[in-house]
Amino acid sequence: MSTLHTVNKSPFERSSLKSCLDHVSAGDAVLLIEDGVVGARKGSQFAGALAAKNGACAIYALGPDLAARGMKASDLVDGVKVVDYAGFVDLAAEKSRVCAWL
Amino acid sequence: MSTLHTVNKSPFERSSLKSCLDHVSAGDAVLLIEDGVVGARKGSQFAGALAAKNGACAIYALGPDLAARGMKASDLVDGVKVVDYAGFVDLAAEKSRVCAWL
Amino acid sequence: MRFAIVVNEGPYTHQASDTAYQFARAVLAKGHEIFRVFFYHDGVNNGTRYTVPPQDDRNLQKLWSELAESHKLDLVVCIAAAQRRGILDANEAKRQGKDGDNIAPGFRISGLGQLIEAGIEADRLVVFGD
Amino acid sequence: MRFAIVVNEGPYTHQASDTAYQFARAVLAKGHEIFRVFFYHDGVNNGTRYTVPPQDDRNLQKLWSELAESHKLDLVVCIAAAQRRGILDANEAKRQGKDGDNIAPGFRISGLGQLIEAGIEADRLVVFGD
Amino acid sequence: MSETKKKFLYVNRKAPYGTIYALESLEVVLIGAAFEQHVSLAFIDDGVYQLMDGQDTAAAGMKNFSKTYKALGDYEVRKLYVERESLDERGLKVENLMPVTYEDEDDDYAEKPSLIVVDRAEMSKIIAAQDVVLSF
Amino acid sequence: MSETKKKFLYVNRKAPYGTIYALESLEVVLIGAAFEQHVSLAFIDDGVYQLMDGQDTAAAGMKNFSKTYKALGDYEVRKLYVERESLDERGLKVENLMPVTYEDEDDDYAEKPSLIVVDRAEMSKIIAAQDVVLSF
Repeated sequence: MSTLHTVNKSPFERSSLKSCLDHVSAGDAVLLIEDGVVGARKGSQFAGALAAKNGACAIYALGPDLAARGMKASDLVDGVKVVDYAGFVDLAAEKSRVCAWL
Repeated sequence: MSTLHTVNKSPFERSSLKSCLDHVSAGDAVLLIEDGVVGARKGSQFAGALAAKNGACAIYALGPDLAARGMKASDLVDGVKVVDYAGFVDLAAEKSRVCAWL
Repeated sequence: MRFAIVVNEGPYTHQASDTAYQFARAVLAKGHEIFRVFFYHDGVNNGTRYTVPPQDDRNLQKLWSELAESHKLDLVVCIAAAQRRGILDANEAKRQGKDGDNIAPGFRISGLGQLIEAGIEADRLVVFGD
Repeated sequence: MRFAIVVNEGPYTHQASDTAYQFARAVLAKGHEIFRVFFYHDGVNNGTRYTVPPQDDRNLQKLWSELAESHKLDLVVCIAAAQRRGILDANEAKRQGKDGDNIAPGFRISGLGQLIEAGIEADRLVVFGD
Repeated sequence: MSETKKKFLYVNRKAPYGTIYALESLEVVLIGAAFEQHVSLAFIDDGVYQLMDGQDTAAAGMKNFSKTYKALGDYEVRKLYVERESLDERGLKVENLMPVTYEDEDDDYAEKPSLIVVDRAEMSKIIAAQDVVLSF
Repeated sequence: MSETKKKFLYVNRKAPYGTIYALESLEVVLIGAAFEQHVSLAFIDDGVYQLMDGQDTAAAGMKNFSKTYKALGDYEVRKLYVERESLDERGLKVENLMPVTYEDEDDDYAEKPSLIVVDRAEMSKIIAAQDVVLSF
């Protein structure tokens, strides 16, 4: 009965990732897409907040959006998993609902 | 030779007010418009940052946008001045350039 | 599984339409069904056939129209949002006294009830926006 | 003093066009001049005559068209941005092989050079956007 | 029409007037009411500004749609969840919000409040209990 | 064309691809080059992502316009100010950015860097020195 949360904006520009992480339940998944993927970068101001949540819920980043912004899986906070669009669909199907933090 | 800076987004949603305040020079003016006016409210998380800058530069809020969001001059951080569209034009004319923090 | 997709932003300005399109393709590739794609807010601007994007860029309207044709997708443009933003089909143009229309092939204009129905009928509703 | 105004967002979705319009009226009321209003990005969507906003709401396209007529304003829609978003005048429609056009009265389609020129010729350039 | 009865949550996180999402979101809620689903609205982050009392858009030249919230009760939309932390962070109190009520037909049409202030943890549970979450 | 020569600053504060502002901003810069004004670009906040090295948009299905930055030198646009604090906050180093250079015709066409890393205080002074600030 868990939720897939999507976040599509940079946490440096908008509050949506923070707000999302403040509202997840244990067992939920958070998928960073579009500009949201930059929030998953190791060593950034936001890395701590993300790492703290990773475990209670699973954090994913969309690979095509990482690549577009010149980022690789190895650039990410430990434990963040990279998925493609097919993986996005699987996550949406596995969880009971999708909540977009627009 | 000073600058009029405009900020049109809520500081609770976006980083533009913070970024603007980080880049003003002494003698500049900052005008909060549209959703930006909510950043001027007394007692909010952002009131301190705004009050700290008020003095080195002048902070204004657009009255019509305050009214639309149910706010009055008395709700604002001390020293924030309210102007209408004519006042906006005067500020733009007085300063040497206008920098929009979009 | 049956998906519904909501697109809240126009093409190019925001990535929402691109992501929704790639997501829709992946849904179909996995053998799932798409009950409806609903275009709301500026999303209605995906449905104008008047766009002429640069030759070296993708044509989002065409991509949606082609996907609709090849998979019999139901692409619905919200009528209220479309009226505010100047997206018309022949019927609407006549009704509003406008001298032309711009709806793209494969898109149809209908009411917000179609969005609620999509929420009811689909197993998952996924929103893409700003 | 001579002002130039840039509008980066379409009508209704963002307040940018409203604020720019109110600002333009205030500029004129103060006896200043408006060298040009340049519509860029989604701002080009202000220039379609196909919009039919609800009766109890403002009609931003009409407000701009009327302000342009009464004050001989130069309202320029960026051609590159317009092509991506489906805003056409009769010339562009013909050139692109489209079967109609939707440009509103008082707006003209031209190049980005008009924006640079506005920056050069105006004493103040003010940008309204998202 | 389908017999299914689902739980719909409309998530409002944006201030009114700066963008149109609040207004167009209300249009969905009103139309959606005819479908007889379980409907709730969540006001989180800047979404709480949508409920500010005394909105006056005359000088800004925009359409004031704030009265529509007060009419929601007549459409059987009676659960407007407002997040306490979102109010606090913005220096707002619930008294700054407009009164939104409905008439309870099971209690001699007594006027009852539709605004329900919840904390962040409760809001998370509300989200986790939905079938459909619509965000704008 | 006017004889005036003004200082134009293009302020880039948004990541590429999530929105079109970066791409359409470049289109103005290229056209503007023909007007022979003083032109600088500022990369502040998420604008620094526009300069990330190794952008690959194939899987996202979007147009990769990052090569255009490297061509700016040929258009006499040679001052790309990048804010150090913006890089730091995002866990980025200048080595993560693409090399952008120009050929200096006054120095035997030597390749010189167009990217100039400045701190926030310097960026404030750059803004304060402009005639026209274009933000997208």
